[in-house]
Amino acid sequence: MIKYIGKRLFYAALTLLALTALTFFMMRWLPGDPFIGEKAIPETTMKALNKKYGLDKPMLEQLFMYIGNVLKGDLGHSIHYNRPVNDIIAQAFPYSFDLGIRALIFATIMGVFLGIVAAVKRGTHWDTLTMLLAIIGVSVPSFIVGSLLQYFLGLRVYQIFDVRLFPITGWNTFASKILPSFALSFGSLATISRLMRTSMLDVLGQDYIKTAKSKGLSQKKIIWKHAVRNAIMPVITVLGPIAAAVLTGAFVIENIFSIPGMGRFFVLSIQAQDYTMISGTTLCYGAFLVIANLIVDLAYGFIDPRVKLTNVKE
Amino acid sequence: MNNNSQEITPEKIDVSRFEWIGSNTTESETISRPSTSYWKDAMHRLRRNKAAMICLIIIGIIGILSIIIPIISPYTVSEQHVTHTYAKIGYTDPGDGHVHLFGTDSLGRDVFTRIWYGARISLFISFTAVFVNVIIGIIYGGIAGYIGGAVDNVMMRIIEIINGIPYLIIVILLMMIMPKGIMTIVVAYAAVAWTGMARLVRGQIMSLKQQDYVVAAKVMGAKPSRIIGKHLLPNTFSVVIVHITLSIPSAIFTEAFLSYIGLGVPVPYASWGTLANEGRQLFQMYPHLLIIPAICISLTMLSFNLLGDGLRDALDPKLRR
Amino acid sequence: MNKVLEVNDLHVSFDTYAGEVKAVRGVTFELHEGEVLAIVGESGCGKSVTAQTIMKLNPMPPARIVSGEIQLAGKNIVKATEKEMMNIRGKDVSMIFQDPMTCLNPTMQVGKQLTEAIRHHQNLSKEAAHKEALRLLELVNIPNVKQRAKQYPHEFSGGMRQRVMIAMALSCAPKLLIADEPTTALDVTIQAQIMDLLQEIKEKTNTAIILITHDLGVVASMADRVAVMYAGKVVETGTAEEIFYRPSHPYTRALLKSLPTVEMDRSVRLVSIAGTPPDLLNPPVGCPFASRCEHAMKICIEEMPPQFDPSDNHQAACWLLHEDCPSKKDGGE
Amino acid sequence: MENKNFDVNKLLEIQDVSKHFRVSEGILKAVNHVKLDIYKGETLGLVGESGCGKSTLGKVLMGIYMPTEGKLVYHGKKEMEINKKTHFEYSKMAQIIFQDPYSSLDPRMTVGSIIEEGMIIHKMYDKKRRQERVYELLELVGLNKEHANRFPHEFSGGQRQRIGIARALAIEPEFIVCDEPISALDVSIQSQIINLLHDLQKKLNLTYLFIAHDLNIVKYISDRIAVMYLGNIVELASSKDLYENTLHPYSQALLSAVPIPDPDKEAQKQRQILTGDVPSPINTPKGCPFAGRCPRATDICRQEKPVLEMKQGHLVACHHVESR
Amino acid sequence: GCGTKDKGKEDDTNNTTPEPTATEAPVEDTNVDEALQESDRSAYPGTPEANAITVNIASEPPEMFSVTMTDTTSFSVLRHIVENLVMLDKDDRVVPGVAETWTQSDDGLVYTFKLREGMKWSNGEPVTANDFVFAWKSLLTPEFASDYAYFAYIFKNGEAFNKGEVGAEELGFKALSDYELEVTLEHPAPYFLSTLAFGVFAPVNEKAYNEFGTAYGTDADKMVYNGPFKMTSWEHESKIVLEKNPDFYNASEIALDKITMVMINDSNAALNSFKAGEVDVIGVTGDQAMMMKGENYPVITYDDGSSWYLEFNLAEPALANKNLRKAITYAIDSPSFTANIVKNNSKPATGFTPPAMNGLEKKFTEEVGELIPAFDPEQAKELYATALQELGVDKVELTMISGDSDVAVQYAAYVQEQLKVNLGLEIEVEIMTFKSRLERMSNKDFSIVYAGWGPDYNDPMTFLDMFETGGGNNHSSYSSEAYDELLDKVRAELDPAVRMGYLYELEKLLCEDLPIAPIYWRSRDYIVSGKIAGGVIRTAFQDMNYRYVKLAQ
Ligand SMILES: Nc1ncnc2c1ncn2[C@@H]1O[C@H](COP(=O)(O)OP(=O)(O)OP(=O)(O)O)[C@@H](O)[C@H]1O
Ligand SMILES: Nc1ncnc2c1ncn2[C@@H]1O[C@H](COP(=O)(O)OP(=O)(O)OP(=O)(O)O)[C@@H](O)[C@H]1O
Ligand SMILES: [Mg+2]
Ligand SMILES: [Mg+2]
Repeated sequence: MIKYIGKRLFYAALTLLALTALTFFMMRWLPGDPFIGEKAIPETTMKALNKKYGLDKPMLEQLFMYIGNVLKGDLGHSIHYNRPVNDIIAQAFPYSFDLGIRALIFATIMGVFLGIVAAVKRGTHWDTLTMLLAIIGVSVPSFIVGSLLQYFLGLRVYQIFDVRLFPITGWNTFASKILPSFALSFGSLATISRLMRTSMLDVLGQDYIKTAKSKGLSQKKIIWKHAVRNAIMPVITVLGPIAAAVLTGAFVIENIFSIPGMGRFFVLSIQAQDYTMISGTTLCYGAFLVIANLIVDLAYGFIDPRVKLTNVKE
Repeated sequence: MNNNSQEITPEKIDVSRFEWIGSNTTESETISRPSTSYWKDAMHRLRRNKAAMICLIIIGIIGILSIIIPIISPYTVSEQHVTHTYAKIGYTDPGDGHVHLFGTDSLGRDVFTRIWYGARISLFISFTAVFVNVIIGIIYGGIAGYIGGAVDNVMMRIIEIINGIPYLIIVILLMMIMPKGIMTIVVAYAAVAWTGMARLVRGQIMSLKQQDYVVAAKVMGAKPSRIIGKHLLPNTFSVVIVHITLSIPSAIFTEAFLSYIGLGVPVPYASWGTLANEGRQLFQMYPHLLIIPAICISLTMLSFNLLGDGLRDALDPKLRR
Repeated sequence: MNKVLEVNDLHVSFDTYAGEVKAVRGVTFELHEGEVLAIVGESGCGKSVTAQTIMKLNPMPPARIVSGEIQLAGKNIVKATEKEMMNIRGKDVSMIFQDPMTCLNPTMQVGKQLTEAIRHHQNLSKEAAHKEALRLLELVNIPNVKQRAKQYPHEFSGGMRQRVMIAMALSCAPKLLIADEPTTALDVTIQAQIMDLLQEIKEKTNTAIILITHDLGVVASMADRVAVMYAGKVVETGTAEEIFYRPSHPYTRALLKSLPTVEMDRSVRLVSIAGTPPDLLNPPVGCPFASRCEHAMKICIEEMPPQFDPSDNHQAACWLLHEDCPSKKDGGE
Repeated sequence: MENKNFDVNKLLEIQDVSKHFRVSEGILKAVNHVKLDIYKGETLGLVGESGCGKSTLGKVLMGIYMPTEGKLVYHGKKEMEINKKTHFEYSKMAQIIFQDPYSSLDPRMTVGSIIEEGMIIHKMYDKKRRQERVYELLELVGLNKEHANRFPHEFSGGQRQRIGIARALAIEPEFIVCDEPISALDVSIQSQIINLLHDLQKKLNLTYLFIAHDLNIVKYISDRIAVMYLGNIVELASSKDLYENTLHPYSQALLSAVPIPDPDKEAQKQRQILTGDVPSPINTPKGCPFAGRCPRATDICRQEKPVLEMKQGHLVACHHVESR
Repeated sequence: GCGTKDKGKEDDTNNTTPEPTATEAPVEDTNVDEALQESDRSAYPGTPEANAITVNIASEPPEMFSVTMTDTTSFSVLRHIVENLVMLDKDDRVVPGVAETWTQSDDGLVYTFKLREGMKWSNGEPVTANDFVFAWKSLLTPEFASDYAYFAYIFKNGEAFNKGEVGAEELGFKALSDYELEVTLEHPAPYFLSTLAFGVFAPVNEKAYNEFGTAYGTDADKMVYNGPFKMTSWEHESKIVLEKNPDFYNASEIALDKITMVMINDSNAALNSFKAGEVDVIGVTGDQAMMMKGENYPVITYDDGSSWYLEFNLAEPALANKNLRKAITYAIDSPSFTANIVKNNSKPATGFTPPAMNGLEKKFTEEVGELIPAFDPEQAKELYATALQELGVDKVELTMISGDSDVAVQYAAYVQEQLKVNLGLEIEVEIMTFKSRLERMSNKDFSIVYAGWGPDYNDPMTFLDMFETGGGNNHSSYSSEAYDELLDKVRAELDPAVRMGYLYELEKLLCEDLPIAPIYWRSRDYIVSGKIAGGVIRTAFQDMNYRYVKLAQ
């Protein structure tokens, strides 16, 4: 177990290293540089700027310096925001994390629940309805979902019923967190519910369900005690990729709902070509994803006693 | 006919009916189903899947419309009628008599025309991106799966590392360093999306390698080229095809996302993603500008998804019999 | 002897895309306390469907009881609601499945799976149920029960899992135990262990057992009575002796001859049954075995034979047994 | 009683062959120092519990796995040691029939091309003749020409198994490994295949290694029977000998466990029930592999592994059989 | 000034500079306050909190340290919290700020400012002349790497100091006492005072700066304030809260207790927020403006002072041809563009310098007249034919680069189609990020760029000196001796009328040579909720100024 985690962490480190180098070089290949501005900048200023951010050194040296700093936990200083990237991430990440986790939890719980309902009530209206929702979920881009929610549940509800049910933007009260989390979770919810339905149907057809039934257990008990735990396994395997989707999908939602999360910083730093900021956020995303994947795999081992973590690979 | 009672029917039965005819094995061994090839058979079953067929037809219609749009539309994709911008659905201009089936956009361009040109772009992006990732995926996955062992181990680790990087970030970064354009979107998408295919093909090859019929071929002395070409690849195709139909929507989706963050297709063309995003800004005033591309995206995604599901059923040898 | 079960002209169909699969087409048999009824037949002839219908375990669509009745514990199960079934299952009748690898919940401790059943039917405390579970595990010869109960099914071997299944089936002392090919997936030596165990249990508890198998050897070792099924129908029933020594139906006969026995060697050519069983989507009008039957007559193809009684405790559905049949005498051999 | 019509010429010499697999828990000894000769024209039955290494041994004989230790020598038309280099030549002499008729035929090839494939690989005949051969083979296994253009999924299990046999026969091998060719078939079909295999052997003078766990059938079809336990051959004798004078306690248990389709005999039979389960082939104990379940086991059994040696007329590996 | 970051929404230009002269207000748009009084805005009553407003600033001010500040939004925020020597009123006229009075020498080179006594920083320190000296010196110190250091070149020896040629003691500003500041200019500049209102010249308290170091201005508690408001909270990329500064000398004039500045980037979301009463002031796009007007809701327009044009790279052989440039210029239907696409008060450009710039007495544009026809397809076609003939080709291939905001993409598409329809010239459009576009421009790696320019100060020079030979912002490589000579003359001339004459000449020359094809002069729209009775200032030189906002009762 510990050996396994160690191994995974090693690969995680490798992944992050690759990511660091990749973003580093990509940033350098980009046309433009972070200082270029509206007005031509005098040469002296330019030199001073480059010196200030260490951009006057040879590429490789910069890379090694950067990696060295990253290892020390220092992601550098944002050129655009004039603040340490660490500070920005420390401030923005909790928002993204909060949003992401809410969306993820919501998607998982609702998705699993809908999947179960659809599978158990197979062939009924419930099934049709759930699957319709699922299909809409996977086929409507989140920026559309977000905008529509904002308009209909945010604005129209306020205008028609004169209650401020859901604020349009912001991330402070509980109510304000509902729409963004929902919008962000929608696609994943759909994926999960479809997957859960399939897997649930599969499990319900398994012999051990028949065994449970033959013991005389009630439908409810069979579903909750026997089926769900087994059916949820395939869902868990996709939680890693879904976490990634939620993470990256957050760009859009954060922008539409004006949430000061990393997505907003990331997109803006791309526009501003803020090297350190882009590298820092990318690295942070990468780390998050890698950790999410690790957690998912550990959870998998936890839920399925057959999986010995040492053998997870192949 | 079947009287379950244990009593013997009292009526006498004509002796002639007890004439001996013996076993008729040819009858019981005749094969009831007509001779078809595997693919024909699969297609036959696909044809019986109504949902999948409807989807296929929808995709066909979208495809055809996107091809013949220059012939059927009086407007070009960029033609602007600034006097009637944001026309409603079915708008007919009293002045110049222009008819706009789906209305017009902010520059007075005909949405109907743009939608089908958009279909071209969205479909082109999807198909090429998927095609490229299929090629890379099959080759990479095939090599890893066939050779196995240490090679496979290393190749899978590489995939793992790539998967550890949020893929939209790679796409965005790639999009930033390359010139804007359709090909760039294709390359950016293909650059990361192949890992799924590679894993799938590898898994398939790995399990096919264990199949008795492959072992049988090996026992007969077949060379690797024959085994791969005749047994492994053809048997991977069905899975690959299904995967393709399912990854087309994801390519459309990615493209739409890129459009949202402003990394879309070149002017004056528009993909469905860009159209939807344009429409989103103004949907309170001109809902059709959002609804039409959104329906197109959803319908296509839905179609490909259901077609993929249908194909999965049709091509799955386990469901055959 | 008390009648435990009576199945009367049971018809079960599956609605599939291809059409209606008539899996069971008129099955009739009865079972008494302490009796072992073996159901034999080829794969796909409807053995499992029959068994599962007795417990109403078939998924109800696509499965459908077309007609017939099943009397179990004084009730006609065909009409029983799901709630009533919940009380019957496990208590009056329980079941052991073919594949011990797949019929235990892989994510639940073995002990838990056992206690669950016990607690469901007997109002026991957690500890008491657990104790009872351990006792049952011991009963089926599982060593180290305390530890084993905490393990998951994948940590058990196939034979042990099957024994766990048996323990589970026995947990509420059912009147009827249905064993659906309990040993097909197991090795012969393990099979012998399991058969032995079943025998022992039968003797101890006087439970009636339905033993489904296609292995005539297993039948011979355990069954009191045998029902031979073919293409959804019971073509012959009778006591084990009747069936093995005086088979009346050509299918039964061919089956017995197609198996080599220890004494045989290659100088004795096996009887082989040419052809394959019919497709249950379009079952033949007449005797389903007719097309493969050496003795087939015109009437066999045209009309389904009724049940005849070649002797007491013995019924067979074959026109050869009809008194008007000219070849009746030689047909028997 | 059929006279043993096989000659005493060795066809295949299995010289102390082992096959080990490296798995995550350690080394899995699937086949452990097997010494065995297979004679021309005989049927050698191979029985044993599931997982004891029967298939692995069969696969080693087919060259699908290269043995970890030991070597195989082929004495047929051409003497050779079987290794990677000679594998191709050898593949023309030896073929395999698989247990599962469903997974052993490529679902995307017609029956004709499945049967023809081996001939193409070995560049046998021209195209036209190959076609004829396909038809001949189909008829030989009781199918007809018309079936050549069909696909495997159109056939029933028994028919598929016959296609598998035709495929094996296509390259005119002398030696066929039958890896449980009947266990997946319906009872009423099994005898068709047994009879077919038997007829073919007579007609083509084939040599079979017949793997099965149904002892009745193995007894019926085999000239000699080898009993395997945990990767080791524990007893090897002519089928008559083995039944009449069973020496190894495992063989005894096995034989007694096989149910006989005859209620009276079953009632009389003394069944010897083994306690315990088959141990794992990974990290096996050093003594006799059967010691853990053997009613006769003593200390020596746990200490020392018995060798396969001639005792009371046939080969057996047991400390407790007195050699005569 | 600005290479015109075109982020489409609130901050279309990265308009850095307000720069006013003390002349009378040239507001030709409707008087905002009057319009607000008259209109019925009860449909959207705004935020509920008393004595407070919420405004959308769309994007995060990247930093609040005035010395290195470059971003429009930052300046807009700074305007509320730090008081300069002088400030601008609602008509962009210079009014006293920290300086109570000032005198000017006869040669126009030396200014002496008398500072208000008793003004305090929020850390308790008095506001003194040294705060200005410190800030301005920092602005010119290379280590600070201020983008806007060149603004301070107006001070004597500013440039020399910045380049390290002279010492600090030779700089043209010094504190005569705590409350007396003397400034010497490098050359006479009529617009100097209004420049001083610009954010980069804001004072910085040295003590506070030393306390926070490079982190100065990165958080609400990492800087000090002397303006009418103090920043009490700054949630990055989310919102900034300003609260009334009771110590401000003019506190009684300030009606608001609190201004919340939110950063809603998505225009659609912003409008929804406004309608839902979460925001009181938002900028709106042309289409949104149309919609609000459709609802009979008043939309306020202001001229943001920017000019939008195509810039040609004259180093390209085809574009070196003047007739081709002219043809392109004349072929774009600007009136239709502003009317149908931009949809607000934006005006079709008939020259380069926009109407926000003051001329001698009236607007510069009015004085100089229409120099380019807004749209002349006939002539354009003729010119194009001539151009092709002169070039000896039958078609030219050109690529236009443009920003990636929705609006920029839309406009680029318009231009593309205009050229296709009116000239038969098919050009390719390349969309790219702001920074990439600037990079391509400064590397002269383009043939046409769709760009805009905003004023740094209220004088045509802020536009016209762009095209000086070798000028840093002259991306077109335009080079004309006559033009350069005129520029020198303008710089040396003290007489306003003569000077303006030279400027007319410059504008005319530019419109004849056309290194750029002017398209339109931009106005922007915003809406305010019913809560606000007046006092919102948005002009070409003050993107947002809410300090004088009055609330309805
Ligand atoms: N869910 C189902 N849907 C459709 N047909 C079914 C279903 N379950 C069983 N059948 C059909 O019912 C028939 C009888 O099946 P059953 O499982 O009872 O056979 P069996 O005698 O138990 O065979 P085996 O020995 O292989 O277990 C078969 O033809 C099968 O195809
Ligand atoms: N490729 C392999 N890798 C690792 N272990 C293997 C491999 N093939 C077989 N084994 C192991 O070797 C042992 C012998 O397997 P084998 O298939 O030969 O058994 P068998 O006697 O044929 O059993 P069965 O009767 O179930 O077919 C088993 O424990 C099996 O798990
Ligand atoms: Mg069954
Ligand atoms: Mg095997």
